[in-house]
Parts: sequence; structure tokens; C-alpha cells
Amino acid sequence: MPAMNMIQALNSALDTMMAKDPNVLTYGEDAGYFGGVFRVTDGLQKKHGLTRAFDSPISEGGLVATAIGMGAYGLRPVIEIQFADYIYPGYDQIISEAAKIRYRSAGEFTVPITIRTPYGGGIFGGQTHSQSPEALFTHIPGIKTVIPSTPYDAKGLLISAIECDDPVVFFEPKRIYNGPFSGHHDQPVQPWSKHPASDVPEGYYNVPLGKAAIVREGSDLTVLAYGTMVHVSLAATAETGIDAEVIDLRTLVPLDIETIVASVKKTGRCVVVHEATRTSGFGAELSALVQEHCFYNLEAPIERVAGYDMPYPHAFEWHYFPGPQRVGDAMKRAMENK
Amino acid sequence: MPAMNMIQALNSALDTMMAKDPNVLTYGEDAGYFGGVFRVTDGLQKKHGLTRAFDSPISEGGLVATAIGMGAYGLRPVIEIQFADYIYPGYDQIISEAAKIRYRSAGEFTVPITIRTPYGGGIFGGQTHSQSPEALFTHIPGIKTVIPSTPYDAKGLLISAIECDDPVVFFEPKRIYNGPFSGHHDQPVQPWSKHPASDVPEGYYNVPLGKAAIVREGSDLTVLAYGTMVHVSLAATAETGIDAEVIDLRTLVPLDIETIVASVKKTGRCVVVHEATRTSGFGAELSALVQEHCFYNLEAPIERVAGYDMPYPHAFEWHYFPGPQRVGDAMKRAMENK
Amino acid sequence: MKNRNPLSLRVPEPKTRPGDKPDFSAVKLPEAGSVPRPEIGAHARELLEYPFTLIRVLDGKGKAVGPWDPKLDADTLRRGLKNMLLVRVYDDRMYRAQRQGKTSFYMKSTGEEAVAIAAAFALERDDMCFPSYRQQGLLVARGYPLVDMMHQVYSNTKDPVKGRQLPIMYSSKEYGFFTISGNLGTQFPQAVGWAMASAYKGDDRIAASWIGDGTTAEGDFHYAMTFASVYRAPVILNVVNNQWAISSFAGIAGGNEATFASKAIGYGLPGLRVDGNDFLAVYAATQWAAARARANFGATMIEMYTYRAEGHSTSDDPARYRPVDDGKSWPLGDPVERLKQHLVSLGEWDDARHEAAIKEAQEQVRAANKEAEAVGVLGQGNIPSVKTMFEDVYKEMPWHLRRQRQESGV
Amino acid sequence: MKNRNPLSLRVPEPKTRPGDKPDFSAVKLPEAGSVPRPEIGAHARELLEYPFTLIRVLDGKGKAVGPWDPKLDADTLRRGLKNMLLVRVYDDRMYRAQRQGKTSFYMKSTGEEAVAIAAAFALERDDMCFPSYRQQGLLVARGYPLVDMMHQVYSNTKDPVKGRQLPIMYSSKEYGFFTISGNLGTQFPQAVGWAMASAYKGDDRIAASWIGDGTTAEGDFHYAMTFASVYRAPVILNVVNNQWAISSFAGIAGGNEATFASKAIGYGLPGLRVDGNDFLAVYAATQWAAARARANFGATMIEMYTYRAEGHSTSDDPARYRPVDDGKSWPLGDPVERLKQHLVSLGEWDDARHEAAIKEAQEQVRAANKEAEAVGVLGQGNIPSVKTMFEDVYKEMPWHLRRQRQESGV
Ligand SMILES: Cc1ncc(C[n+]2csc(CCOP(=O)(O)OP(=O)(O)O)c2C)c(N)n1
Ligand SMILES: Cc1ncc(C[n+]2csc(CCOP(=O)(O)OP(=O)(O)O)c2C)c(N)n1
Ligand SMILES: [Mg+2]
Ligand SMILES: [Mg+2]
Repeated sequence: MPAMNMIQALNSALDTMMAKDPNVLTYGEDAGYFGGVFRVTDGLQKKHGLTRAFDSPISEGGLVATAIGMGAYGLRPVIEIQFADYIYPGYDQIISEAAKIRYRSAGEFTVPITIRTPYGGGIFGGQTHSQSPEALFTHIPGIKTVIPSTPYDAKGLLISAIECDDPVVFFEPKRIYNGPFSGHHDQPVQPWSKHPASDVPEGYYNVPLGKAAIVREGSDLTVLAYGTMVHVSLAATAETGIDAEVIDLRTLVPLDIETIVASVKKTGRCVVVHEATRTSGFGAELSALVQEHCFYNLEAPIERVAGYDMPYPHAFEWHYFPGPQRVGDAMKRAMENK
Repeated sequence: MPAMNMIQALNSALDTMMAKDPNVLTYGEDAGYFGGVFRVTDGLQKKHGLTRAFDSPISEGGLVATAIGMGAYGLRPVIEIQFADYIYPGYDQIISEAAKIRYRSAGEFTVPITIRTPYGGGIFGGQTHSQSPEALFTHIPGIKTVIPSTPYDAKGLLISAIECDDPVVFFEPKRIYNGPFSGHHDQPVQPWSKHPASDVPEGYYNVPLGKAAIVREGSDLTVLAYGTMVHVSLAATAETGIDAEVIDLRTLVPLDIETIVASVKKTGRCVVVHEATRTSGFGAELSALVQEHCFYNLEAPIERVAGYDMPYPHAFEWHYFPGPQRVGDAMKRAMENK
Repeated sequence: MKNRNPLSLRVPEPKTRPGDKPDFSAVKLPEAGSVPRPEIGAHARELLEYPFTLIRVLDGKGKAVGPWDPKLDADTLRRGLKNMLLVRVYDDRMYRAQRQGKTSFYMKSTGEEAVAIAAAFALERDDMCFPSYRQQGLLVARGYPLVDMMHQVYSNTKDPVKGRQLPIMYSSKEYGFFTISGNLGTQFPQAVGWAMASAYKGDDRIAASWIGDGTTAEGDFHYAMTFASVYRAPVILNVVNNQWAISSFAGIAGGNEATFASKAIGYGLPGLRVDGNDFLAVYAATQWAAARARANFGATMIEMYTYRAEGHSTSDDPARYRPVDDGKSWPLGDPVERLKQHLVSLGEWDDARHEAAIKEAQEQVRAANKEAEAVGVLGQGNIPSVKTMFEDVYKEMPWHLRRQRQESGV
Repeated sequence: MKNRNPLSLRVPEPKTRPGDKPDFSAVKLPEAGSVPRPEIGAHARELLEYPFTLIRVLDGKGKAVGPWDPKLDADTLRRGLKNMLLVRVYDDRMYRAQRQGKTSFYMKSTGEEAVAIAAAFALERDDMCFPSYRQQGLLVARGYPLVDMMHQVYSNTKDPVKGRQLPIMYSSKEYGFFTISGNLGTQFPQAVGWAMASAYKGDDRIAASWIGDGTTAEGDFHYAMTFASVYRAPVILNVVNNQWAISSFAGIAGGNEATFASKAIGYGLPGLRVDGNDFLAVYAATQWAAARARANFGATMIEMYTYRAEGHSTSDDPARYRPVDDGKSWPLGDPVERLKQHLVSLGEWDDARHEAAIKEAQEQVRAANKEAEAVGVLGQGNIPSVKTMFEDVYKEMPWHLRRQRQESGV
């Protein structure tokens, strides 16, 4: 199998599902002829036709709303929101409609749609190309929130999202589209091809929603992360020499609580890591859940490493980005209390 | 001083500030001639003139956006979003614009606007007249989030919000507009007039943002609540006989962390209460903060009492609403572990 | 050079307020039958005048005149009239039920019955409707059981949406009636998406949606119009201009500056302006738009020009913001009376039969309500099992909801 | 009866793609000078044809013709030309700086200089501008120091917005230039709010805003038009139709179905359609709209019909989705060349002076850039003190940010 980067893996997921199911189509701003500003839909219009991969007006609200209508008809649309920072004009349709239609219609109408959107920092995108708004979706019942961290998972999870009968918001960590990222921006960029998870099957397979992955087993403490931060956490683990168990959540809602609880009960310590701003970020929910389930096992306070509570500031990319240094420091603090 | 209910107190705050400052004006859907569906702006148009209290098109996005423009000009608009459940079409303008304009312009442009909106359940409003979306705002740097629980605080906090040079989202607990509510829907409704906090001065005064109130001192455990849930928590305290310290947060961001930490360090136990859905609710942030600041003082897991993770279901109003029974049970659980 | 006259802010006000006499002198009415009927394939550019006139079929004497006369047979007209009567009686009964404390909330469509009933008649049974909360007439016209509507209003054990929605937020996939949302306008672009899907699949079903005059100010209106225009979606986008949005008159939505129908021009869509109290005009315009959509010429926007004869909802008292009996002076009258007059003028109807029809409707409603109340009304505990409250959030219940259900002790 | 022809989904496509010859045969151009100039107080209803024509002043030979000729003196014209040249040179230099790795991003306004410069000339200095990212010409025309723009682009220690914003997201209250947002369209209704405030205070300043053709599909466009119409706000709402939205042609925003200017009709606002590459036409239309607004007749929407001559930004390569040199064939030419031709035809300009003007502009830009680069370019660490990153989130720094600043160790 050829090595795929995350863009190629996502493209392959769409291509696979469009070939498999005529009810799958994709559209978004610049997602048609051009193939998307990150090239994720590249070639799909040429291969599957003008009406199955096309450009949309610049209207995130209209994108989500029409996808909901298509879903109600019986299609499985996959829409692309160009940057997660621009999802908010579609927010009402996502949380007031997509999330609630199954419930309010007692299961009569459903919304099997997938909303793909690149998120996160590390690309000098400034405050409107770097946001991580996942917590604004994890608070909303009726939506599933998914975030891959490798090409293999990206394809398998996107296929599961498309096949899911509930609406899925699928956040793509744009910083690692082309290669894993340790957080050491001063080191040479690694391509995915050197990473085992770039070994992506051509055809159909899936990675189930709601299952976390233990990407590194360890006994000293548990690190909960997702997206780019999985790789940063692994780097921090290597650099601190702490024998951390690093868990890639992969799906935030529904959360794989068993895997988390089993790990923290084993290690007795926990560090939660995300790029999103700290206050009311998803890390708060993780911290609350861990102390609720593992209170008597905890040997030290649960640490949160997160973005500072401010818009993502352009020139301060690397002061803002929660890199391996900050993650490592938190891991050390969590180990201190013996 | 005549007793005021919360509606009269809010009306008095607007009237006071409109009389004091010609740059204060108010508008919203049905907020003009009619005086608002909850009557909070009643009489303001007649008294202060057509251009100072008027109806707006049904466009929450336009409401927020025009208020931002007015704020940039130098006015202090107070807009009414008819129900918090309908704030989402204005969400992009609130979090991408109002919240970020001071920061992105390095302080050149500011947004001294107040967004008033009734929130919460207990009125058989069904899933689109009962929501508590505060956590969708506490996650956003640059916004202050305020929730009063009495007429006195409502007026004083609203005046502080109007005078604040940062954007404030002001959530009004509609269930207690006309009287405090213990959560016992089967008991006769109490008017505010019987409550000391209905003793509201006619003229100008303020209650500072960012300061919580200890509404009941106690030594057994700490209850953190806001809005309607303050009264429900007091009822649960009385009914369980647990000597709880009940803290009314009043402002969620910026949070009065000192008051919270001092209390939990004293009691060693904490219960967090809100109506909003549990997952990623503001209770998660409170729980995370408390365990970060008070880990070594905690004698039992922090309990969260919150709305179930689903749309607010009409017929199940009292099964869904987190009443004194559920709050009391959580308090007992928190007391169990000796 | 810059002039130094101070600017001033204009806030629109209605002509009349409580205490004033109703005054509709500003309402300009072209003759019934005076508006030509274009080809269904006409280019929108050729239809620029339609948004500024008013399509009327029934004249002052109840005669059907002009090119828009759909020439319906007497049986169809009688069915239309009976359906409108049934909705009106149903609305009255449910309104009373709320006043009697049997439910929390209700909304009538009184005065606007033709908008929904005539549209349902002109559409195919399998066309998909995305209504607002004021088109209960669609369900009635399609034969949805009254008793099921009542079960929903009472949130009882037989409520099709299991007590989860506010009264009148009906949903019926079987009857082509999309689950009503409390959030204004969201259904408008959803209908466009459904229509795009139908076109994508090479289906022949079209979609129709309804929003109010006030709701046109929401972004969803603009999204719907934009996507419908760009992708030539087979959809009918109805704006029901009943002159009021709760307490705000249509001028607050821009109605004083241009007709709502004229908003279609900027999207290159036909914008028809129709007497919404004229059953035949509503039928004819809907029929035209449906034929246009089915022939792949795309979407039509229709302004249904009518009047909200009663309060916004059971929570509203219009006497606080408009003259009492304002509705009685509405120059386009009442849709029931006008269709009755037409049938009478055709010799196909008379007062006796009308009285009988009303009685029959009341009987139907009484019987259905008896059955529904027997199952249960709100507040008496006859609600669906509390267990079900935790279902349908997702297709499968995730662990955290199972856990919350446990904690709830049900 | 229902026909059984299958529906089909229409997705608009541009006439030409890479490999094709440019083809603008669909662009219909009325004669320069052929459009009458209405009274500034004219009712929008009398202006229904304006959105469908094109206001042009400069004819093919560079002569100014017709009622819209603003009759500007030669000095003003020369200043306009020099400003356009300056912006163009500035854009080229900054574009190169990005390619040289001195900053992360840049966006040019090449081919659209007249849209911003002529508008700035027609507005009063204290009128408030709410621009998109492609009206840097407004700052240049108002004399904002080039070096400060460069400091912003380089995010250096002298960046007026303290390194917090992406390059080109300028902000200057002093120069009446609202802080640019990365979120498309949000400034449009904000400008309306600012204008409402000016009217509320009895001030005489007006507001102007600019968005692109693609951005008209956002809800903010609709909000702006609705509030401007309802409250008669003194604002000029410009839609810069440069034919492209990154890789999407204007048809994806509905441009094939109706002109963007015609969207004004549905709000009862005048909609002017203007040759955006004609300095005099842009000036005249802006002047008309400004006079109308100042006289309290309310808002005007103007479609500036132009062409995005280069890539969307430094991240874009237009050769992937449109014919190379498409821009060179734009039937309305280049704004700099056309104003030059006009001045030459008046005997007020010649090639030598033009060359000298370009040199002078290059000199200005070179000098400013030297100064800016000396202060610092992105990636070399010459950024504002990291402490400042924590400031201005709120007026006063709350405890949690103070704490985060401590933890950051700065
Ligand atoms: C997004 C949103 N904003 C506000 C409301 C509150 N609200 C409910 S009905 C209504 C008035 C709607 O008026 P109109 O669109 O004319 O419809 P009508 O009631 O006249 O049929 C308002 C403001 C809502 N339900 N949703
Ligand atoms: C709300 C939002 N959605 C999407 C984007 C991404 N984006 C940036 S520029 C652009 C194209 C804008 O085209 P147009 O409005 O025609 O302006 P132009 O670039 O042609 O001047 C897009 C889609 C954004 N910045 N904001
Ligand atoms: Mg209405
Ligand atoms: Mg453009």
C-alpha cells in the first residue's frame, strides 16, 4: 500500500464512499472543480461528476441547512466548512436543527450528515485560521464530535462518520495534514510516509466512532489528547522520560470513558491536553469526569494544558501553541506529588 | 422603597441608565411599543422616545451586528434577544466580532454592548424556550457572562453591565422573573415581595461584575449555583438539613475564584448545580477549577447536578428540571464519604 | 461639499395603534383578474412587475375572473371550504383547551386558512412540506387524523412526538410534513436542500416551505433564496405576510420599503404576490410554481398577502399594540366567507349547507377531542413513559445517557 | 396533472477553465454616459432599472461623458492616479516580501484600486469605513503611513495591532478605518449600526462598507440590507464584484441569475451598478450615494463591477481554475491605464510623467519598506513583547489571564 498523508487519506475516504453509495455527495466553498483549499476533495468532481462534488456559495448556514434537507430526503451529504473558524454562521442550523431533529420528531426524521472542517493552530493562520471550537459542539446533545490524529484513523473515522445516522462534526487537525508534528517548529518537518499510520488501505474499512486508542502504554500517568496534541504529547513523554500512557480520544462525544477510567485507575495521575482555549474547553469536561470516576485513585491534581484564553495571536504562534515544553511541565507537576 | 419583581428591577435599571446617559438605548424583537414579551422594556419608548427603545427585525445576527457598530461609534446599546434559545443566529457576531474587536484592534475599537436574554426552564416552554446556553459563552475570551438571581442583583448587575466597556451577555432566569422558585412546582408560587432582595432602590446603584455572593454560610459543603438554581439549592439545603455554604456566582466570567476556593477549603466538599446540559456545561469548568485549587482539601468527589444531555422535553418539564430532590441527593452523596 | 444638516434615525411605526380606527387606506388593490398569467418557463427577468401587483381571482361579488382562475370543479371547492372550516373549528377548540388549562400553549391560523389548504390542494400528495407553526391546514387537508394533532397538543401518551415538543410543533413523515422547529426560518433552506436532493436523484417530487413576513429578516431566508437560485432547486418558497410578527407590524421587517415578493428579484427568481385570502388565487399561484419547478425551471417565491386575524398565540394580546377588530376591516376579507360567497354565487352552496358543514366540523372536532382528552391532557400525568425521554437523542443511546437515565431512577 | 420528467440538479459552471481562451462575450456593456443621473432624493421605486445597467463615465477613448461625469479638476485626477499607482506598487512589494519569507500571508488589490481610492476621494475624511481585506487603497488615499501598514504586515514591534492579526488586517480609528475581520461580511451590518448611531446622535458623518461578490451569500449581507432599509441608515453598502471568490466564479454566488445590484430592490434601496475600473464612475456613484445619505434619504447599495486581476492571496494559484491571463482580457480594462489615458487625453499627463510617478511610488515604497524591515519582519523574533499577548482581551486583565501569563513565564 502506498503511504498516504492525511489529505490523501480523507480524499480516499470520500472517494471510497462516493463509489460505494450513490447517496453520498460532497460540497463546500471551493470544494468542487478546485478540490478545496486544502485539496481534500481534489479530483472528486472529475471522477464522480459535477453534481456529486461541487462549489457552494459562501454561506455556512446555507451549507448546513441544505445538507439537513438532503439528509431528511435520504442522502448522506458531506459538507466542507473551509476553516472551523468560519463554522459559526452555520452554528444555529447545527445545534438547533441537525442536533435536535431526531429527538423532536421522535425518530421520524434523521440527519445523517457529516460536517468536515479543518481546525487548530501551528500554521501562522492568525486568529481566524487557527481556532479549536470543539467544546462548542461537545456541549450539544445529538451531535457526535470526531477528531483523528493519523491518516489511517482519518480515513476510517470519516467513513464511519459518513455511515453514521446521526450528524457528525469532523474536525481535521490541519497542522498535521502533511505530517505529524511534535510541536518543535524549529525541527525539520516530518512527512507522514515515515509514520506507520500512513499505511492506509486503498478500499473500504472503518474505525469505529466512540473508541479511543492507547497510542502509548505507560504506568506513571495518563495523558488525554486528540488531534495534533497526540503527537505533541508523545514528544513530551519522550523528552521528560515519564512513562506516560497516552490516549488518543479520537471521538469526544460519545466518549470512550472505559478506556480513560481504566488507565487513570492504573496510573493515578492525569494530564489533559488541547489547543482550544482553557476556560470551558473540553478539557474541563475530561477533568470533571476523571475526578468523578477516579477520585479515590488520584494521587495528584488533574492538570490541564490548553490554549490561553485569548484569540490566537498571529505573531505569537509559538508562544501560544501548547508545545511539548508546556505539556512536559504539566506532566512533571502531575508526577511531583508522591 | 416599593418591592420590585425581577422584571421591574430590570426595567428600572434600563430606565435609570437611559435617564443618566443619552448614549444608552435599547432595541429588540417586540421591545419597543409593546415593551417586550416579558415586559422588561415596558414604558421605555413612551418615556424616552421612539429612537431610544424600539422594535427590531427578527434578526438576532443583525441585532448584535448593529449594536457592535453602535458601540464602535460610542453608544452603549442594550439589545434584547427574546429567548436565549434564539441567540444562535447572532452567535458569530458575538464570538467572532464583539469578543475579539478590542483584542484584534489592540484596544482601538471597543464593544461596550449588553446582550440581555431570558434563559432557563421551569415554564413548560419546551425545547426552544427553556435553554441554558451560558457555557457557549464562557468558553469565549473577551465576553463577560452575568446571571442574576434576585431583583436587587438584577438591577445592580445590569447597570454594571451597561457601564462595562466590554461586551456582556446578561442571562435572565425567566422562571424567577415574578418570584423565587424552590423547584417545588406543586407548591404555591411565591411573589418577590415576600423576599428581602425585592427591596430595590429606585435610582442608580450597581453590583460589581466578578463578585460572587455567599447567600448562605455553612460548614458541611459548598454549593456553587447561579440563577434559578440558587433558590433550588437553598431549598435542598433546608430539606436535607445539611449545613451547606451556598454561593451565588452572579458572574461566570470573570469568575470570583477566591470566594469559591476559600469556601471549599473550609468545607472540603463541593456540589455544582446548573440547568444546562451536563456534558461540557459550565459545571465542568467549575469542577475542574475546584479540584485544581482544592485537590488536597477535597474529602469527596465534586458532584455535578445538571440538565440531562438532551433537548428540554416539553411534557417532562419536572422530570428534566434539576429540582431540590436531585440537588439534595447530590449533597447527600457528597457528605457520605467521611 | 458636505452639508451640515444633522441626520436623524427613522423608526417605522404602523398607521394605527390601540384607540385608533383601523385604517387600511395604504393597501392598494389592483382589480381581480387584472394580472396576466405568464408561461411557466418565463425568465424571471420578464416577471419584474409581478412582485409589485397582486394576483386575485375572486372579485368583490365572489366571481372567479381572469387568467389565473384555476377552474376548479364545485366538489373540489366544497372540499376546500370544508377543510378551511375544519381548521377554524379545530383552532377554536384547541385555543379553548389551552384557556381551560389542558395544555401549555396554542397558535391559531384564523384568517390564514386558505394559505395552507389551497396550497395542499395544488401540491401533489407526495410533495414535501416544510411549514412554520401556522400551516396546520396542510395536515388537515392531507387527511392527517385530528385526534393525532390533539394528542400532540396535549403531550399525552399517544403524542406522535412523545411529549418532546411544544404544542403545535407537529411532525409527520408519512404526510410529507417536516418536523416544525421553534427556531424561526430554519426550515426554509432545509426545504431547498430537500429539493436539491430530489433533483440530484432525478426524482419528480418538489418541496414547499412557509415562513412569516417577520421571519424574512433572518439569515435563513437569504440562504434559502441563494441556494434555490444557484442550484435551480424545485421548491416553492412562501412568505406568509399576515402583516404582523407578534407585536411588530410588517414595516419592521422592511415591508414599508418594498414588497416581500420583490426580494425574489435580486436572486433571479419569480416573485408572485398573491391575495392569500383568496382560495383560488393561492391555488393558482401554487399550481403555477409547482408546474414550473417540476419542469426544471426552478424555484418560485410567493408572498401570500393576508392578515393575522387573531393573537400571535395564546401568550399574546393584540389589543395592546393594534386597534381592536383591526382584522374585521381587512380589505381582502375572510378566506372562508369569500370561498363560501363564490360557491353560493355558483349556485353550489347555500347558508343551510354552510351551517350543516360547520356543525359537521364541530362534530368531528368534538369527537376527536373527546378521544384525545380521554387519553390525557397536559398536567395530568398521562405523558409518555419517562424512560422515553432519554431516547432518540442519538440512534443508539450512549453510555452517558444510559447513566443519566439510571440516576433519574426511571 | 403531475408530469413524470425526472428533475435534475443544476450546478453553475464558468464559461472558461484553464486551457480555454478567455471569453467575456457574456459581458454586456451599455455605452459610457448613457445612464441618466437621478435626483439624490429619488424614490427607490423609480430606480428599478439602475441595477440592470452599468454606470460608466470614461469611454473607450478615455473621454469623460454623460451626466455622471463628476468634473474633477486635473490635480484631483492626478492625485487619484498617483494613489492607485502607489497601492499597486505597495501590493507588489508586499507580495514579494511574502514570497521572500518575510511574512506569512498577503492579499493584493491589483485591478481593483479605483474601487477604494475613488471612494476615499468622494467620501469625507471623517466618514467611517468598514472595509474587507481588499480596500487597502482607503488607507493609502487617506494618507495613512505606508510604513505602519508594513509594520502590520510584518507583525513587528511597531505593528499597530501588536502582532495579533494576520497580515493586511489593518485597523485605524484615527483614519476612520475599522479593524478588518477574517470573518467575511461581518463588517457590513456593523457599518449599518455605526450609521444608525450617527443618525441617532444627529451627527452628519456617514458610514461605508465593502464586501465581495462571494460574500453576498452570507447572512450578514441580508442583515445589513434589512437594517439599513428599515431604519434608513446613512450608509453606502458596496459589493465589489471582482468576478471571483477564491476559485468560485460569481455564478456560485448567484451572479448568473441576477446582478448583485438588483438585490437592493427587495429592500427598497437604490442599487447602482458601476464600472469599478472607471475612477470617475466610482467617484460619481459614491458621491451620489453619500449626498443621498447625508440628506437623510438613507442607504444605497453599489455593485462595483470589476475583476480580480491576480490570485486571491499568496496562498492561491488562479491558473488552477481559470484561463491564464484571463484578467488581461477583461473588457473594462485596467483602472490605472484608463485614468492615465483620460489625463493624457486632457493634455494633463504623459508617459514621461507617468514613468516618473511610478518611480516616485517605488521610491516611497522602498524607503518605507527599508524602515519597516529594519524594525523587523516575521519569523525573526522582532515581535512585540510576549507580555502584551495577554492584554486587551478585556479592558482590565482578569485573574485567570494574569495567572496564565505567570504560567507562561513571561
Ligand atoms: C430565531 C427566532 N427568533 C425569535 C423567535 C420568537 N418568535 C416566535 S414567533 C415570532 C414572530 C414571527 O412573525 P412572522 O414571521 O411574521 O410569523 P407569524 O407569527 O406572523 O406567522 C417571534 C419573534 C423565534 N421563535 N425564533
Ligand atoms: C465566514 C467566512 N467563510 C469563509 C471564509 C474563507 N474565505 C476567505 S476569502 C473567501 C472568498 C471571498 O470572496 P469575495 O467575497 O468575492 O471577496 P474577494 O476575495 O473576491 O475580494 C473565502 C471563502 C471566510 N474568511 N469567512
Ligand atoms: Mg407575520
Ligand atoms: Mg470576489
